Amino acid sequence: MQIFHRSTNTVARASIFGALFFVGAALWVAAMVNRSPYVTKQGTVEPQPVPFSHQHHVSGLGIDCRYCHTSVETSTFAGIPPTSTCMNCHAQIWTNAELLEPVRASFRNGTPIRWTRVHNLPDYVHFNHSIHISKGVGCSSCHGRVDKMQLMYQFSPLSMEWCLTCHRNPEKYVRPKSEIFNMAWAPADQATLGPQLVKEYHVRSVTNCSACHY
Amino acid sequence: MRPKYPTYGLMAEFDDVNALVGAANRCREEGYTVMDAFTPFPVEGLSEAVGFHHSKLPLIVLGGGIVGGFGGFFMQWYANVISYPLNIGGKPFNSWPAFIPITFETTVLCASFAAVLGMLALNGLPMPYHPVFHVPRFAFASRDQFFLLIESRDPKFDVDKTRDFLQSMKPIEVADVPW
Amino acid sequence: MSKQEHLDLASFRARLEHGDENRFWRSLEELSNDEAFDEFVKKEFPHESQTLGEGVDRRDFLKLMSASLALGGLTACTRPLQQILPYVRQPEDVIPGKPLFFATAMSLAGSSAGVLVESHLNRPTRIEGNPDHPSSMGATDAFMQASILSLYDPDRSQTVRYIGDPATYGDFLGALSQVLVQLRSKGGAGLRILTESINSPTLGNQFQTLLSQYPKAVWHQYEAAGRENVLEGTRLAFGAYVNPVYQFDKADVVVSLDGDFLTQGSGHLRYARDFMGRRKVRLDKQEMNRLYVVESMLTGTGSVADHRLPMRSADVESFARALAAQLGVSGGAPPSSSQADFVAAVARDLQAHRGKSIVVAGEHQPPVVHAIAFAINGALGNAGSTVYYTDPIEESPIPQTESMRQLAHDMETGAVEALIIIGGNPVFAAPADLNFAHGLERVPFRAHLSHYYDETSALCQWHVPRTHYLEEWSDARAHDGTVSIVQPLIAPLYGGRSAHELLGVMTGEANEAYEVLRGYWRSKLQSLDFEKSWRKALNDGVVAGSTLPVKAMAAGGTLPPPTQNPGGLELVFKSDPTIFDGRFANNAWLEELPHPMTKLTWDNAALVSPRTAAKLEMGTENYNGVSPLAEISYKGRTLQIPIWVVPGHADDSVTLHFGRGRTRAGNVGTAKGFNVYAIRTSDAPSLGFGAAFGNLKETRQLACTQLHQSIDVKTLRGERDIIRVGTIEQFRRDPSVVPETEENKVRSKETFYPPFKYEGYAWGMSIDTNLCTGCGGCVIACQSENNIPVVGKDQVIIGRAMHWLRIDHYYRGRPENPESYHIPILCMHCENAPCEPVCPVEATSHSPEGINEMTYNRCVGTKYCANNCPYKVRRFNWYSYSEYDIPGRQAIIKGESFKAMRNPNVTVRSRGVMEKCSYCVQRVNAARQEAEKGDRRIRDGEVVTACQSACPGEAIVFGDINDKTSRVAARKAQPANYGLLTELNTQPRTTYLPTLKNPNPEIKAG
Amino acid sequence: MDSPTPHADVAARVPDRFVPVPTLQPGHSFASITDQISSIVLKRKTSINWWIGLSLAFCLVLLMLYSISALLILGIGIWGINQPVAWGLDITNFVWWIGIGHAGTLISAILLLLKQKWRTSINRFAEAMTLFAVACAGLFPLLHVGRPYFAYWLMPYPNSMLLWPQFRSPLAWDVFAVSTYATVSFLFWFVGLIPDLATLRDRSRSIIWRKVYGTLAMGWRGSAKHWHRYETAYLLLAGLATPLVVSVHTVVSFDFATSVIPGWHTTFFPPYFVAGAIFSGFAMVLTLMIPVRKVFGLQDFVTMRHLENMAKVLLATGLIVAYAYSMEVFYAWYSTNTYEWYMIMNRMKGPYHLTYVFLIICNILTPQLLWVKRIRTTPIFLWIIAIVINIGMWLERFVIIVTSLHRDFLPSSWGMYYPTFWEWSLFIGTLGFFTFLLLLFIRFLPIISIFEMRTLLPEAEAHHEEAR
Repeated sequence: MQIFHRSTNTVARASIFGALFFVGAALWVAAMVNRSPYVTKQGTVEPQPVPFSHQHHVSGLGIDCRYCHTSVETSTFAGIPPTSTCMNCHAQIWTNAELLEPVRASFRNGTPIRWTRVHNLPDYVHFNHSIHISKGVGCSSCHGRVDKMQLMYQFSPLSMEWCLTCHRNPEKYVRPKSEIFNMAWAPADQATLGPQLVKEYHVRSVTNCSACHY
Repeated sequence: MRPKYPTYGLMAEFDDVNALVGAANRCREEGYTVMDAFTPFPVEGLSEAVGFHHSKLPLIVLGGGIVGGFGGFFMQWYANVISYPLNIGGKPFNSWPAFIPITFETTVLCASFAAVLGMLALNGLPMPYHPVFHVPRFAFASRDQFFLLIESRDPKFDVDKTRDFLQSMKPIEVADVPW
Repeated sequence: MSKQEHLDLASFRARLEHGDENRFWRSLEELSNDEAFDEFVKKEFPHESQTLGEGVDRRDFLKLMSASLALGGLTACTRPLQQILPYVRQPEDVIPGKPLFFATAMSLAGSSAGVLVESHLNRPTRIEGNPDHPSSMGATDAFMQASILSLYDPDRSQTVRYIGDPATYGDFLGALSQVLVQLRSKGGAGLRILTESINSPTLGNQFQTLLSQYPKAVWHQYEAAGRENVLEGTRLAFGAYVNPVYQFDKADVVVSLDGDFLTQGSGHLRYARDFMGRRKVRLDKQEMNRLYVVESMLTGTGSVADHRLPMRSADVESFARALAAQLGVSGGAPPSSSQADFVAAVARDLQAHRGKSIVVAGEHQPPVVHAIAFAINGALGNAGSTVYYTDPIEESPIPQTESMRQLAHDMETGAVEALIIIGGNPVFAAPADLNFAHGLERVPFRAHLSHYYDETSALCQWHVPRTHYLEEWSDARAHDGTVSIVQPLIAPLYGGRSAHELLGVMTGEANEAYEVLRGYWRSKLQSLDFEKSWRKALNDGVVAGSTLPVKAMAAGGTLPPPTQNPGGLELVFKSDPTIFDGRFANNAWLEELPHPMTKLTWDNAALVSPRTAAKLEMGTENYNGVSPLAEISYKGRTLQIPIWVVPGHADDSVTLHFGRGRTRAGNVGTAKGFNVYAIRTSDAPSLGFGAAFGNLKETRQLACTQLHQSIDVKTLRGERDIIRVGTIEQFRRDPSVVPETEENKVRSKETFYPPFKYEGYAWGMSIDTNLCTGCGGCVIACQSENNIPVVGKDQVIIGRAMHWLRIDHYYRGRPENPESYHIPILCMHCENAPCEPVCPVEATSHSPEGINEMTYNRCVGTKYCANNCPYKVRRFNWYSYSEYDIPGRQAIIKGESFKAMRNPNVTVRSRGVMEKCSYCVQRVNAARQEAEKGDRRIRDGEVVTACQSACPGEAIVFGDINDKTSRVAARKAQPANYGLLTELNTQPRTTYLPTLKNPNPEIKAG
Repeated sequence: MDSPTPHADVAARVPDRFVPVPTLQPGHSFASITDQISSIVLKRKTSINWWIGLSLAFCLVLLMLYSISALLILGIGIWGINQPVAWGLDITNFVWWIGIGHAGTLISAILLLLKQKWRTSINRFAEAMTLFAVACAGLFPLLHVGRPYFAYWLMPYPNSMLLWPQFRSPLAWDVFAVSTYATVSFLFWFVGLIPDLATLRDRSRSIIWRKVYGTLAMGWRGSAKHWHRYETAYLLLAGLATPLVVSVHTVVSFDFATSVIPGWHTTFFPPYFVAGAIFSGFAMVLTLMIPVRKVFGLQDFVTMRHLENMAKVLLATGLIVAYAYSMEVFYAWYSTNTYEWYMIMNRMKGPYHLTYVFLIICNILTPQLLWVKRIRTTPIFLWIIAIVINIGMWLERFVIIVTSLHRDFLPSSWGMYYPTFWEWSLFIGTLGFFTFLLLLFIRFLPIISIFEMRTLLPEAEAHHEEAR
């Protein structure tokens, strides 16, 4: 005699394909989440003690990156300006702006301003700003149009995948050293310029592990 | 679908495998084409008797094997030569001898899946509901009884004639298989 | 990792920086009490509590499981919100991300060696040798390397104490001044000061001032492992204290009388450099010096000797006298028949090299032996050529044991009213028969200035934490008298005080060490521009022209009659090769550094020859490090200590290393090993007779990193070809010394695949085992450079030591007097690395420059690579050794402060990942980046590995083997160059040069 | 293939001992076979012994879970492995379990292709055993890694690191080999089950079980066409599984054979390991089958003929293994290689020499008893010998892994390895896990393939000419 109802035939087949679909979907979602800003912290604006606007200081006042990030050309680390740098100007202007009180306070009692890290690589990744600069990698290539950022946020995913896009094909991204700090720089013809610069600057495509992990 | 006949077919029950095979053959000689037999174990030549000859399963398995084999090797070759070539112990990127074991495994895996899924698909399984289950004694088809079914779809099918014909082969009983 | 670290430390630095110096110091006192400081560091270095895969250890497992499964491949999925703290005012010289190097000097037992300290944002992380310093020549020893660990040691005393309770420095000064006032009225009678040997001119000067203020005060000095014998020897020989300086680079023949001049004592780094300079045998330099060693316990020096004669330390005197007699030195005596031939041969050899030979005696040999050595050097005309004398480098040398005896006596009789102990740990280290502790407690006012709240501090009312040498201003004389200015790399982490400050207070002069120091040198440096020469001194690490002038010494006085030698079983007391006299007992690196010969860690033992062990019925083949416990009864005292058999040790002689068995060393060193001081007496500080051994029928599990030291594991197929040795004669005949077997030649070529091409750089290393004494400096250098954790005794016992670089020690031949060889083993960076193809996740791979790179963050920990490494150089993090804290066990090096010590350019490994020597890839990368910025190639010698920089013998050379002009390429071009296990076709990048001996043809081997 | 029942005249002519014992005792009908076998699952009240066994097994499962959580929380350091012995009991157990996992598919596939009808009454059980053994085996490679939570990196999948597994590594091969083997064995086992599930569906009294078995049977109704395809598929699967069985332990042996360590680096490991696997696999089948047969009164279906045949297989593979051992020694001697020879000497005289001695006793000497027919045909003897062989095969893996590692090239890095409580507890735990699964299987699924047993009956033969 019948144990199952007619419909079960359909159900059975449906459930098989359903299961297959579900597994596939799950994997796909995992992969997507993995690359999503939620995980990479891409584009998220962290709370800062002082709402410092790169837009204002860079495009507005035309201050060069290196005025604050002094060691970017010489060191692994671009450098976060000491309070004194801020005070160079703000001793004169906006001397009693409410927003700048933390800065003045820091200067007064010598306690550093506690900024929140925006670009944060894992401890096992060793990144050197200076070498990238000297090989013709522009600031905006990784940090985006900082000059258009009201508040600083992480422009790139900073995932290994992302690093490799450039490390595998530097010619697609290098720019003349003169344009490194030019936020607005856009290649006229990267296809011809790129390979040429790669040759000129002896840019190598470094993809072995110990290039970054050691 | 609601077919033109009230029943799904007629089913005759035998208690001996030879009776069944004989019956099946006679049906075929009689000109019935759409029929099936049910046995508690595979019976040699029965499928031919009910007019079923070759299965395309072997081809499916072959296909699965080929896909698995080439897929497996391609995956390894792509990963080591194209996607991320690394100097591993001074071995060339395309160390094909080292890729053989996995290639073999993927071949077998895909072929096996093809075999099983193909078999189920061709058999239209899973199919928990089927009209033949309406027949109360059909439960013995998985124990020790042998059944011969002539479906109403058969052009030669006619409830009464067919029943008489089946009866003529002295089955234990001939049952109506309702939808 | 690096940049974050700089940032966070920037703030630390910033805290120290702001305001004038007083505020600077005050703010430090705020930091310096322990919890506060730890808290501070925790706050300030948030990311530092983040090691690789740290999320794993932190969060509970299931959460992580699900997380890591969900976020496939996302290794950094648990990044906390981090803070970033810039300077308030950035000092000009500091570039965040770039280390600075400062020159200073480390003193030990009355001598010093110059160092360069690597500083990341004013946070010292590493010690390198100072190439401009005569005692260092750029080399460092284990003690110097490990001193960085002591700097950050949270067990160091962090507060002034009065009878154990925390007090303030102010309280102490108050109490002190009261005492001083009334002592002053008595001209200082009853005031005693006990220090270690002082080699700081400024401090000496301060003492003179003090003694002038308190004429009746007495300044005692005591070093448990000092140079007293040497100095007394000079007084015996010349009637005055002088400081012998040797020039081994000029010596063709060297005779060491139970001396270990290559690995310990004043100037040993320089001596090793000079001595080994004469043993670099190359095609274009086919001669080497010759070294004779007579000694009881096998030492680093003994292991490189061309002729080594094991004999009881007590017999060395008669040997020396015999030698003297042969060389016509008065006071000689005929040799014992057994040694006659040997002595004669040695004497002839010395005669043949008059003025080009050296006879040197061991620091623990009695003065008379030193005197004989001086006399012989005089007779051979070596004085002035290979040996010269200067005024002592110690400020005021005295017979220390005698002075100690007197102090102990006066304390008992109550003649001592106030005892100020500056440094040292007399309660632990003073001769047992003086009952120092008992006497001490009868002193009304007693204060102790020391790094740790140790055995002595506990018995003093007052304890003042002392500054580490990296925290203080001072100066120090080197083995040849050269002075270095000791400058602070960091403000006192735990609010210590320097000896200068204390004396400054007592003399009522300036109490800022800085002022005192500059004051002294302003008077000394008769240069027009003091500031200029001062800055130069700070920069160079040596004070120009401070080297002591050579004194012409005529060997005067006649030698005393031979000391009667009772014979029978002797006890030899020596400082511990890894923790010295006990002062480094709490230094985990040194505790775990294997003893150069026995490879014992964390423990000491009574070292005896196989025959003696049998005689004492304590035979053992050291199987698995389980050794029988003996009870030594000696002069009415007893010591329980395990017996360890050392092939090549003299019979009827027992070597005891003192310094272990501390009761108040700290979390690391307390109750580790056995306290030999307990039976060391003032009448026989280094040699003693009349000990009785009792077998307690117990065993002790010792932690030995190399249980199989015999190379003679012969099978019917012969011996293993893992260390190659030969003689200079062989070399001259065939420069390949040990020719490759045809089989190996073929096997090492066979390959299924076409070999990989290495254009550009090809990094490689060459190790000349002929220049290695096994001292272990490279091991600690590696540990310090690469953030290698310490695992602890229990882990060493089950074979989990983490050292990336180990020094294998092998014996060959008769156990009575075997040949002894050292061979440093690190990752060979095989071009056909067996470890790489077996890794299922590409965690270990090859760089285009031939470095076998280990990618920690990709490693899942199958350990297959370790299994398949024929050299067994891979190390696995069985636990999270750097920081773990799980039920039942804790990391040895624990505490937030250590995180500030770590090399920011090397990832801290977490649980479950493999690690190994990386050829200091962080240094290679840094150099390459600098070079590419300048658009040039890396120059030879620009990349120096940590081990290479430390090695005094220059045994290790690293560089680009594609550059045919590089030093490493030159070495690999030597026919004798060989690789380990090349028959496996591993194509190692690390290769070796054989150990060569230069035997005296007159002496038949054995 | 011999006829199941000897004709009387035959019996008259030849002495009894030459009369083959039938693979199915006479006097059975389709119905009796069906009912007796399915009754184990359907009718019989769950026996108290089963409950006791299950709860004992479950205790061990708990022990296993305890050991695993300790491992994950405290770290792999709680094991005794070290440098140089970085693999110890973990991989020993892995190889042992995998080896055991070979009997099932071998019996089902190869004996099927060889048309050995006697396989029918034991294949189902052996296959189930295989599955459970592989399940246990799979645990060890997963847990022995330092960071198990990243073990999925061994799987190829597109990730944000753009990295792949390192396919040259025998461990990567293992992942594929073992997972493939597990999958195919499961498919094989399940396909074999389908008709019997249908039987259970039709026999079962309770509606729930009907639905359960019904679902699993997927509506199987024994249609002639289905049978046709079914047999094709089953045969093809057998064809695929046969090389697979051989490949799995070959790949496992590559873990060692492709390395450079003396005692591992040996070209003849693959056949040696496969033989060893079959050896241990059959031993385990006997170890389990003999009691089960007794408890459930299956002597009619699992006859002495089965036991004896398996005993013969044991004897044969045992001899192959013995040959392998001797070759190991011969190679070492003939190679004139210092390290190889020392490795052998160390096995025989070194600190672990006892394991080697017992290995020889268990795997070479003991099986020789099987030359004696009386022993071959006495279940209790057979059972004991089988157990001894199981122990022996475990020792073999221990000897290969540990004694090779603990003293290889450089004497400086020689060491010892002593397993800790945690390693033992994990091993014992998996034994419990295995038993646990097996008991569930015995209770809820037919341990003998019913439909294949039916085909053993003479009346299962269709005689077409009569029908005509």
